[in-house]
Amino acid sequence: MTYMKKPAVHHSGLPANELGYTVRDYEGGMSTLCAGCGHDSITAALIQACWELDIEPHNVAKMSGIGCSSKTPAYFLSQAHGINAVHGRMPSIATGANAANQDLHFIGVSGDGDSLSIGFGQFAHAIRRNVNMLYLIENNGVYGLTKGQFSASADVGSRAKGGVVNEQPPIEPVLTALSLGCTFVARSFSGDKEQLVTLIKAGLRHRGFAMIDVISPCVAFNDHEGSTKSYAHTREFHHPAIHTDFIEPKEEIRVEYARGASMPVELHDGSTIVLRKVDVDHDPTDRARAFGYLERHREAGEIVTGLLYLEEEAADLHAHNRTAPGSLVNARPRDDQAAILEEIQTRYR
Amino acid sequence: MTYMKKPAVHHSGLPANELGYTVRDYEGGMSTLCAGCGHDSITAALIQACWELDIEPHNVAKMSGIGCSSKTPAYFLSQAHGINAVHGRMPSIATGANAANQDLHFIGVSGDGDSLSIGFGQFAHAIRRNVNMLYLIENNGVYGLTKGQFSASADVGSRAKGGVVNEQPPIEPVLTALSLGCTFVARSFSGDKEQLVTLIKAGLRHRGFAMIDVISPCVAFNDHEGSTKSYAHTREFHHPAIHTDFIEPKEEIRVEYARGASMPVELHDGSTIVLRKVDVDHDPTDRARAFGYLERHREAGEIVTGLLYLEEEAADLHAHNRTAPGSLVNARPRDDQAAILEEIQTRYR
Amino acid sequence: MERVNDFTLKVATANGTGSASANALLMKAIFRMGAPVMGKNYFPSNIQGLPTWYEIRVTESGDLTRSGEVHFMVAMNAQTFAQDHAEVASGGYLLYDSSWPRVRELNRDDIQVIGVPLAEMVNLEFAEVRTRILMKNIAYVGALAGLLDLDMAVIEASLKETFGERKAKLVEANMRAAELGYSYTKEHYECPLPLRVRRTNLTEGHIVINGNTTAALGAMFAGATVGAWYPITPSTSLMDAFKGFCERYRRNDDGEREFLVLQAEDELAAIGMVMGAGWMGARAFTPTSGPGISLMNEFISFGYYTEIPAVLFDIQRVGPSTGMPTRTQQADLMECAYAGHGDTRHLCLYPADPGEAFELTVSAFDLAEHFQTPVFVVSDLDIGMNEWMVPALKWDERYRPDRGKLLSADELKQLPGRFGRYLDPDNDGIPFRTLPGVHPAGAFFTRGSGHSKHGSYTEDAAEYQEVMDRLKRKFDTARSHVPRPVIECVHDAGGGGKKTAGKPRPTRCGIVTLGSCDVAVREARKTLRAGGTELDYCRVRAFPFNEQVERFLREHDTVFVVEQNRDAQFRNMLLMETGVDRRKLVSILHYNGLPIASSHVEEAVLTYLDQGQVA
Amino acid sequence: MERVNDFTLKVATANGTGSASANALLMKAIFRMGAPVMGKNYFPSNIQGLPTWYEIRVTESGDLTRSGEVHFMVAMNAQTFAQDHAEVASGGYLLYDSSWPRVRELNRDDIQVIGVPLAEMVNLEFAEVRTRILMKNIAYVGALAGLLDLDMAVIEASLKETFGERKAKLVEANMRAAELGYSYTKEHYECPLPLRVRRTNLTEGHIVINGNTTAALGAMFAGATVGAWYPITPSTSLMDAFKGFCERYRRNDDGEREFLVLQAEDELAAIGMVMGAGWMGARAFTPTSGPGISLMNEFISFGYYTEIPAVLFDIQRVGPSTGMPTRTQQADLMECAYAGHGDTRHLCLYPADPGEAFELTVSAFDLAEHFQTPVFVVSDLDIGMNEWMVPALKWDERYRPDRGKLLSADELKQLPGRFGRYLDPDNDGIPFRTLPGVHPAGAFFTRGSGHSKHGSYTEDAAEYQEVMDRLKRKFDTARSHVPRPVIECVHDAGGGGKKTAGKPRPTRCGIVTLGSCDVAVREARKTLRAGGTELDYCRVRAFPFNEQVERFLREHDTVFVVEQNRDAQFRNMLLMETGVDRRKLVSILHYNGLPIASSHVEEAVLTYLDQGQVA
Ligand SMILES: Cc1ncc(C[n+]2csc(CCOP(=O)(O)OP(=O)(O)O)c2C)c(N)n1
Ligand SMILES: Cc1ncc(C[n+]2csc(CCOP(=O)(O)OP(=O)(O)O)c2C)c(N)n1
Ligand code: SF4
Ligand code: SF4
Ligand SMILES: [Mg+2]
Ligand SMILES: [Mg+2]
Repeated sequence: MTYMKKPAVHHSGLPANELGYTVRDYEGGMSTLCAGCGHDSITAALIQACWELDIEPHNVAKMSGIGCSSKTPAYFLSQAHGINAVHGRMPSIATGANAANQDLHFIGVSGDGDSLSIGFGQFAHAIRRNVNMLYLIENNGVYGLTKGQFSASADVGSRAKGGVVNEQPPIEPVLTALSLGCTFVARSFSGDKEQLVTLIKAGLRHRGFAMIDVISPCVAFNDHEGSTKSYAHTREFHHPAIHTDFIEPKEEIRVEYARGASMPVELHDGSTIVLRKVDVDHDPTDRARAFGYLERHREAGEIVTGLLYLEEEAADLHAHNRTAPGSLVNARPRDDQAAILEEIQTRYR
Repeated sequence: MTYMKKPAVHHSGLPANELGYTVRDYEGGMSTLCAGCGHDSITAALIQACWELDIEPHNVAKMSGIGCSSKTPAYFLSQAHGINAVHGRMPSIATGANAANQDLHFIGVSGDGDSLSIGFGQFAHAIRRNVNMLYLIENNGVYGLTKGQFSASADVGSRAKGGVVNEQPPIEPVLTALSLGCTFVARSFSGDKEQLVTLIKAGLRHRGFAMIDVISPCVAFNDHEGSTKSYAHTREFHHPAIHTDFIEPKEEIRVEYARGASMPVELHDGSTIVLRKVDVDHDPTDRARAFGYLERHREAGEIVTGLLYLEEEAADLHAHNRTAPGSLVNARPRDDQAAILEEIQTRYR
Repeated sequence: MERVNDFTLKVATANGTGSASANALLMKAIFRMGAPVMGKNYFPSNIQGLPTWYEIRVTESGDLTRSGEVHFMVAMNAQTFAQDHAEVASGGYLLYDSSWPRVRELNRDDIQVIGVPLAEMVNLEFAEVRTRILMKNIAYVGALAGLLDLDMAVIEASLKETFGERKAKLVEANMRAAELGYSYTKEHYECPLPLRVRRTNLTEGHIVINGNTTAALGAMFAGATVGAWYPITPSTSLMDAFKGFCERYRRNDDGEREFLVLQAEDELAAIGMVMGAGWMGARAFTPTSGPGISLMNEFISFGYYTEIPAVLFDIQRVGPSTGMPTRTQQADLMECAYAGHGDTRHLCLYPADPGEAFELTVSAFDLAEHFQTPVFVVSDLDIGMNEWMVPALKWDERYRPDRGKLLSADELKQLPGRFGRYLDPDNDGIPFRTLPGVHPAGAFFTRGSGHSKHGSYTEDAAEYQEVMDRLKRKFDTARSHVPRPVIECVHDAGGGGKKTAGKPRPTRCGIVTLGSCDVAVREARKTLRAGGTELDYCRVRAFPFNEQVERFLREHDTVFVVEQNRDAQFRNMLLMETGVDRRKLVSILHYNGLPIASSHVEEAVLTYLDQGQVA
Repeated sequence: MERVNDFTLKVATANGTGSASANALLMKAIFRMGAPVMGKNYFPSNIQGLPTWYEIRVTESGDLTRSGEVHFMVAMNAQTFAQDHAEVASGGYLLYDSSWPRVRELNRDDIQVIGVPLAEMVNLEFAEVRTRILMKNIAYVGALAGLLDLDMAVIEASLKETFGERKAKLVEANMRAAELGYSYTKEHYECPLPLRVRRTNLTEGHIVINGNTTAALGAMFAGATVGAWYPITPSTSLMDAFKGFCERYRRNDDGEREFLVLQAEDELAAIGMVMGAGWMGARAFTPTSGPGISLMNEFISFGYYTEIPAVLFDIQRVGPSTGMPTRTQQADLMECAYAGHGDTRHLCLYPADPGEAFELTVSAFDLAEHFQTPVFVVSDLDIGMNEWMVPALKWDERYRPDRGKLLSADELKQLPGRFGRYLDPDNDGIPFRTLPGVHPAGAFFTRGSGHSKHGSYTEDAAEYQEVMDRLKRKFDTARSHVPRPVIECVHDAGGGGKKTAGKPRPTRCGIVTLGSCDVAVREARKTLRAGGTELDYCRVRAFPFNEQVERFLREHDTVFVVEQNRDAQFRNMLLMETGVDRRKLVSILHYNGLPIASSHVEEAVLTYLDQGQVA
């Protein structure tokens, strides 16, 4: 069978963003995922966020690995170029693509298997390079596409459909990202669209590697009683530690933000992220404390969500490299090359 | 040229251990590393520790990847089988070897390039499986064998011989190991033989994955002014947080250990590790606090050493698997197989 | 059309609706009525909602391959109705769910269309949504039972087996659903149809099983104790089966496991674990598919050069890259034979069906230890995941694993002088091997870097070359040890065909192939012979190719080479590895992801014979 | 022995002692005196203290290859003294450090032994330990200057260049050391020796350079802007050089970089980065060696199927596995040509020396974009790391990168109908390509999974096959685009040999090879011709093999195939990819890690011609 394109019916009724696009213009092909799959909600949030940020669709580069989660880039922004890397290797594709052209928006979508098993090394090193991109882990604790084996994010004690109980410690994307120097560390839940859309917007505007670990239940293989990645379990234990507001340059910041436990952080493009602590004992700008806080709550079985750590000043890949502005796509042929080659060779004569 | 075997001169003067072996019996081929390389000191510490523990040399499996560090297993225990895996893949070799025969002692030697770049994924997952082995990272911040490129453990601000300064956040073996659920997390310095020997002995007796990150200066490429992995720098900033004593079953614990900031931990084989805090604000059995403590000191540029985290009760690979005692090397051919095959097939008729 | 025990039926549904089990039930019923059956599942690479097809061929003549024609279509999927409707052979039948009107413009007067209001009936009978979906499938099985004259008792029996006593309720519900379809067709149509099943006894002594299950059995019976893998279609079910069997048959009296299965973080780790276990002395294996083999290349080169036994299963799927994970192909032949950089070559075994997958898996473990090298079992999705009817598997109690030249502690004690890992004492290229922990005298250092015959590190030109030359000798020794080809020359190919007295007299034309092409080629040969075209047959079962293959190629002056890939990889291997004259070899290629059909082979041969080239 | 500008000198030392620069100085001096030189460095895979050799051939006849003989040995390493002593050709010379007595039992009356108390003299002159070690090397250079009649002024000039004004002190110190050796030999020996260097002008217009440096230049000049790599001998210096040149010549006026070099975490990431950059539209490359290619297999299969331009350098070293990282071989030929699972094949270019490495690197980037596929530059350690004398490199200002069928925003605006990524509008198998961020009409989804010619996901047999068949057409188109072989038939091979009037008349015997074998084969042909054996010559420069190769094979009835691997991989590729009759092909193999010597080829040819087989 061949991939289905949605009929491009135009709902004139819909509101348009600054570019005159409606949300429809940010959609993609029809999803082939299971009805109720968390991943589809994340796709919806991405569409919403890009529309709200007035992003020119074809200025986005969509990237993913292999897995149900990694199929989703085909389901949003059909006017943007997209690429499915091989399994677990999207971070290297993203790094190379971003190296070649820093002018686009980079969105990487991955799964827990894709990023934490086969792709763990690349994931870690993309973080170290602070590649300027939004990196989503659609985390369901299993390998969906290969029918439900435990992934590296499965929690100790979580029970598989077959009954087997996982005993290996999980790889916690947020803890790991933190320990690797990630500059934007967030966690969310596919069922909390409001929080998710805000985090995605903030992540897209952050200059650097913005990692969002999104708990995204797999209805086919990991949404049962005893699973710690089910809708029920996540709803019960997820615990927003930080409330995040994202304010675009155009809007001005409403007063009440000045005071209290809330801290506004200005981003490179002039937009602002306002963090309001829900838990006072967590400071999203102090890595050492963040570690302790996150680990404590992890041990308590709580799923802490929100923008958990933010470092806005760190240099990204291109800042490190001191790259000239613009893209490196069009090799500029120069006219003095023959002379230069001559010059170079003197030392070999 | 061919690998040089040391002349087996027998120094009768040397003391023998319980097996009647002298330290010489634990040596290996002649080192081909640079004079002054930290790795050679670690080799010496390994030899000392195995001799002190009365380990039967041929009951050890020596494993490594590729790199100067990974060459060292050829320089100790010449009576033990050894294997050089391909670059960065020793953890998988170790996992398979340990799976096949839990009765041996497993010693894995790796480098920072071998474990934190190409091998990072395998390193992380061997930790998760809590493979029962001693895992040494001979950490010099560079790729020695390929002539001094920065490795992933190079600190921010560290200067290469050529003058280039590293700007990428390092992968901290201890922080990472901690975040991955490692049950024995230690750091030491090739220049501190006493501490190193003790930690190696403890690690060999620990049932589970014992990781020791050993700062091991590379005199050829990373021992200069401005390097944070030089002898000088490490001596200046290394900071023992925990004093560790290792007591074998045979010796009985001397009284004064009972009190004060010291905690005895009994190991499976009856030997005991006694941890004496040097820093009171560090608790080597509380992961959440360990995170905070280590990160704070890292930010302060201090190299905290000692047995930083210990969890003795966790199940190792075989406990998880509930493996029958003994090795799986000799497939036991049984005599009722034909009947069993018949029985199995009924369901396919 | 009048077709008794000789037709192909295809069911078109969407995946994730439970139709898989309904189709299995259908196939099992026919098998149990004594009629040989072939089943092929064409499923999508997703979990729910995409088109999927199941093809069942009933073949009293025992041709367990795709004929290339569909005589009865069960069109349950609106999305693919048009193409399914078009696919039915002239004179055939199409069954659809008449609860809703079908697309009018699709009209063919050369087929008979059978409407059954499945949804309608099922919805009246069952309330719960999920149940309705499931039962609709059972209902079409019932409908087919009526039309094709299947024995409802047999169906009920199978259902009882699947659900057992405890789920008797489910059996009853399923039977009710089946009855709906059954009685409806009985009532509204002239049953049975001229196309139907007749009870016979041709399946006695046979089982219906897939090749991943038999390979898993082979591994367990050969004494494999360590398995490492990373999930990948179509190899996943092999390790699932191995685990399942071992859980039941490989625990000690205290219920402790005498095996260990490692779900690795990726294929590089999986093969590393296998190498580690093999180095330690355990029989270890990893099942994977093309992408996994690609990732294992570096370690395979290591295993070849360090001479560590290992068994790799490549359950081939459609490449390149991710390709079509749920379609079949034979496009990793060269990748497996020459995997890894540098001068490397590997033993490969090519099973033709699940029965042989069992036998060759056992051989693979013996060869791996005998020759101290990685061995590939090169299977494919068709063999591994489809249900095949094969003779029941047998086991010889006298089997003992061939551990090869393995030195015991005692032998090491008595060893005169220093042990040299890579010597060639017997001039067959096979050195002696020692295991860790056995005896200090056996200690040596295993390294993928240059080593002398003593195993010591070297950068010396002569010492390096000496080891490489011995490795070549070892491979030559293997040539006469690996399983021989199956060769059938006309005079003993049974049935029809001109007889030639005495020992096989070489005939002009031959056909050579490997793996899952076998069944298609066999049927093609039969049909061709009936038409007067005789073809001798050689099915290669192993690489390196042995002398018998050489001889077959020598003794025929036209040899068709049938394989399922685009680049004629098998033919290329014959060109590289045998003395054959290229002009003899005529490629017959099939590589669209469906199992090759006998008609494809037939037509190619005939076209060549009268046009001098394959279309 | 009387040998003027025609001898091989070999220096034996331990690595990490600074002898490398001394040897470079020596070679440069000879080169600057106008005598053609060849330099080969045989160094260990460690950093300090192991034996290392440097071989310099002075060859007025311009035979820049290993002759296979050593006429002058500088034996500075006690550890290898015996073997070095034995290696000297009869009538040759051996220089050693007479500060210590040499092993007495080693006595040969057929060579002249020259003692120079290097350590002694140097220790008297210099105090600091490290300095003493370094200066001892310069001292033997001085000694050789005396013996071989080298121009001390030239040596001084070179030293000045290396150290520059700022380090004038070092120049002075080095010269003092050189003088020590120089005057000692002048004083104690009859200088110059009959074996010596004579000033001439045969090196004009030439440079001395290694192939990794020229490849780096090629990449920069071709407009590569993204490089990704993971360090591995012997490819490391390629990226070092690229970075170095770009730092100087690829920054804008504000000093900002117009390039980005990524040190990846491993080779899987390196090739992934290159694929990402290529997908985005930049010219990107990765240099590696065998183990890296093995690790890149999965991504290479991806690149072939998704049609992403990429340039890979395989600087081959000795395999399998880690093998001998500091020795040379050509054993990745098949690995590169067919890398990756599934039906894949890749364009490969085979430079013969650093000069060609420059040219072919530029072609590689053009071909990669023209054919939208990964392209391999298959070099080796000998070309990449050894210093070669080659004609100075030239650059044509008119060069413009061939971006291939790349659609601009305007073209996309005017596009009639929907853009189809994998169509074949021109019937050459090459589709049109679009880049991210250019225009919405160009948007499509790149996937390694099954796709139709429109780029949409498919599991349809026909849609899948259509794309695979076009890919095959694309490869066929490449056949006539890739660089042609260098063919020399006797009548135009210059010098000696029987002339044949008019256009080349095919002679009976031919020799075919590729890459770094070229120089050895050339010298062998010359010597053979002198002995009356004429061989036509065909040096293949690219895969797929083009028509000229076919013709050469067709027109000769004995063809020697010279290559540096055990398994005759090149011969195998000729068998698979051309119509050649196997009986014509005679393999001449060399695979011990040293660069093949002309004498090896000569002897093999002669043995075959009078024994009918290669020894
Ligand atoms: C090299 C390779 N190995 C294995 C596979 C098979 N495979 C496809 S997706 C997948 C796991 C996907 O899990 P995850 O990333 O969590 O995605 P999900 O389906 O759960 O959203 C695996 C193992 C593959 N495609 N490639
Ligand atoms: C697949 C592969 N890539 C690259 C290399 C080259 N290589 C050998 S050792 C090494 C790095 C070693 O660094 P580290 O592990 O830190 O060891 P050290 O030499 O510093 O002790 C590299 C990149 C290799 N051998 N194999
Ligand atoms: S299998 Fe799980 S992850 Fe995949 S689509 Fe279905 S619900 Fe989503
Ligand atoms: S290069 Fe560095 S790491 Fe390697 S041996 Fe020398 S000092 Fe040790
Ligand atoms: Mg998942
Ligand atoms: Mg290192």
